Amino acid sequence: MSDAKDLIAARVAQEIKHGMLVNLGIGLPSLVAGFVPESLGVFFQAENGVIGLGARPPEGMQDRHLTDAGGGFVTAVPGAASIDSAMSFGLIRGGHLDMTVLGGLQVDALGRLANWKVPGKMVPGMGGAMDLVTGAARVIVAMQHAAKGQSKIVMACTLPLTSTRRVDLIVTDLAVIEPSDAGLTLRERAPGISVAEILAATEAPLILPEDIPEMRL
Amino acid sequence: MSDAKDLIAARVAQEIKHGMLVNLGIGLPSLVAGFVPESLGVFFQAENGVIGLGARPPEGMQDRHLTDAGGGFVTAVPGAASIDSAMSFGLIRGGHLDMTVLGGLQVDALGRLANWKVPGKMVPGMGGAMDLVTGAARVIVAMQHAAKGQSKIVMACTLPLTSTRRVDLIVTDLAVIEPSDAGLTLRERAPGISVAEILAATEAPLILPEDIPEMRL
Amino acid sequence: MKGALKPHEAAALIAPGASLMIGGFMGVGTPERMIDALVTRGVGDLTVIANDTAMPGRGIGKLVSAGLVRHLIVSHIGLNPETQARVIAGDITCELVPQGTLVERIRAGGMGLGGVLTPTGLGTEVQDGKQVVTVEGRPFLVETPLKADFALIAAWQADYVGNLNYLLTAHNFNPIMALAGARVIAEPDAIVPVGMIPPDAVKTPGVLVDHLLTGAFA
Amino acid sequence: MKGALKPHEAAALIAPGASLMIGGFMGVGTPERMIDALVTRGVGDLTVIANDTAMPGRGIGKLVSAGLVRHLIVSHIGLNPETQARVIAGDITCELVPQGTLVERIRAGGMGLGGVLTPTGLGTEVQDGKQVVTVEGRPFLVETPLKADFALIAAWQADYVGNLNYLLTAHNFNPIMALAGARVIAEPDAIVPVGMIPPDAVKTPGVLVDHLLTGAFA
Repeated sequence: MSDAKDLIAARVAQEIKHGMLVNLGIGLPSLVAGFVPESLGVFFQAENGVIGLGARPPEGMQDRHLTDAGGGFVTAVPGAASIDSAMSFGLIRGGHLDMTVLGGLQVDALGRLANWKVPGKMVPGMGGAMDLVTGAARVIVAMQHAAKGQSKIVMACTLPLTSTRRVDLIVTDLAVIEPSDAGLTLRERAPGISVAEILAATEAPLILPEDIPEMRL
Repeated sequence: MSDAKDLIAARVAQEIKHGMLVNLGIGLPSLVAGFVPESLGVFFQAENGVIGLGARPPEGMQDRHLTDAGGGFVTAVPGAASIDSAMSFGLIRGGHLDMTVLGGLQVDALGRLANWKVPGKMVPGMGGAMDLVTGAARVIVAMQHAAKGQSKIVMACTLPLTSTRRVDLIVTDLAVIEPSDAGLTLRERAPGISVAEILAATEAPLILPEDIPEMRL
Repeated sequence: MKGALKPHEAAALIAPGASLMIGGFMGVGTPERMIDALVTRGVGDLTVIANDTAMPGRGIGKLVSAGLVRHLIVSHIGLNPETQARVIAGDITCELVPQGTLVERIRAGGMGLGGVLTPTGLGTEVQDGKQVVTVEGRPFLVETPLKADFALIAAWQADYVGNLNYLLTAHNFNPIMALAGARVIAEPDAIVPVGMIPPDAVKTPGVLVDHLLTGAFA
Repeated sequence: MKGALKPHEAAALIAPGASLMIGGFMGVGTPERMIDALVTRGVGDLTVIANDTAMPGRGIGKLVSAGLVRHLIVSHIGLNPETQARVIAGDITCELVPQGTLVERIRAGGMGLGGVLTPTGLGTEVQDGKQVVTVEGRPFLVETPLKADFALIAAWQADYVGNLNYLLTAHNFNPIMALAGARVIAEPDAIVPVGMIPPDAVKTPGVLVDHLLTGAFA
């Protein structure tokens, strides 16, 4: 893996199964698509209105009517469908979206995500994040384990929650962590990273099973 | 006028203005379309899913995918649009429908319509009637003044209400009656019918203005 | 999308007692081959959610005539005297729902909403037993969401990934019900290769469709 | 439908202080000629209901930069630093609404529903001050309907009676907002004769549209 972001994206990609409908957030999560083999028959949804998001278009072939949720030019795959915003969020809220992958600012010991606001500093708005976290069948947070030396996996979110729904998996540059009723369980280590290093970088308590293998990438 | 139904339909047609979107109920109300000049640019909606309902198709040219709300074959006019049931009733409930014309079993002294159920005898269901009466900008009841010698314009409906919304106009084979806060006002007489005949045929009290002209047909 | 099935194979997926949403308006836009297969197999004790029961010999009317329906959630049964007779006799229980409320309840079920806030039915029999909520000073009925074990959809074209489109008044409840069935079985007139239905012509994205019936001429 | 207007004629219909729904997602599917005309005319003190404010120099971003916006109801302003700065400075008041809630509130306003019952936002800041209703044992936020004095819609084609269709991701909020404006002004790329948009390709029926802007090349 060339860098931490690619590592995270490649590991998240392993969660995607045949025929799923998947929404990838802007930024780091959008890298996941590059690690999903075409043979899986996965459809990517962009919440601005397309099912079957494709790669970037060739230079000179951009269509101003076909962009992703970040406003960047994209293509669509054969079998794609255009949808309006009501249908787009109906699919999301109604549980028809099999998986969403979002970035995070914090995840707490209960597995709850905060990713839309830093009071007094940054008010970007929640966009589609609250509906995605509330409605998607499976929610995966893809983020750096720490920012500016601070753990992003915290006892209790100090930032406003995106949803009270517990996310299903957290994938960072150090670890794969699975929230459940029991708490946060450390499932996998990044290559070359020890359990002790992960514990040292994590504010929230982690449950440690007997076997905590390295990610297989 | 050849008969009472045509008379009612012709009088109702006079209420339709240029460019309106109009829904006509099954039966008597559907006759109204025949009295609306094409030059008015009116669009008729059938709640099963078309805006721009046209005449019956020529023999042999029926399309099983194009019917009215009674299930009969129809055509569509140039500029027609297909809509699903959610859009159809969104237009109705949202006040985008300028006028609905429905049949009635009873209208009471408050101008409230009953037209969907005769308990113990007939349970056809309300279909779209409750949404139409609740949502249309203007509601016109087109019906015979009496049935089996009984006035259908009653003090209080003995049949279940379709809506508590006061209808805007009642057109019968005897009279045009306008409900308001003050009560039911007799606005017009059918050709050759006297005020006394109308009063005798009407259970609910009628307000009588000084001038009660004959319908101009 | 899990492949194209013959009608009898699709009918075999449906157990007696299942709840079915069935598209159509007086039989227009109703999956007739699917219904015929249910009648042949005799899948009974069904709850049917639909606009109406068409008429005897047509669409949902065939399920009624075959005695396969236990409960109806519909807006209108007035044009099927057999349904009326069975409801009056108590052989079928029937919840009558205003048509605009019915389609929104299905949409709410399919789109993860908690229900519908509608003025339709306020102050009528339809209000009986229901919660009323006041929003910005106006009262609204709270109508609950509807879902079903299966949605049986009629379409014009399907492509190989299950994208659907519809013709004229054969849309009606079909695109909405496609959202609200735990499993969605679509009966298209024809199945076309991927790319034949352009993205802007897709009315139901294939991701909602679990099974297609083989085309009418397959 | 009341005829085709030049952008400056359409802008003259809109008084300062008006509430506007404006279609588009990061400027894609936004009526740019209409916005340019509002900027030229300097129609200010506006309430804008939209998904986002695009970026400076594009779509709604131009209204923000020109200082014409007083209040925003949007889901996202993160990609327009100028909007962020004006909101933080208090020059613009801003209600942030989850995107799926925003589109349903507009739909509810346009379709005569009393609001939206959604699980989105429960237990978060978005819940503050809002009614919670329990339906079948589950809690839902009551989100109020939205309407506006004008809906400004971008479309691909319009025909002479105002029927509209849209391309790819330029649909977004446009077909929904077309339901919820007291007056609806559509800006198509092209205006085509009646019959060029077949009934099944119409996404917004012309009965909803009050005015068309002249085509982009008229």
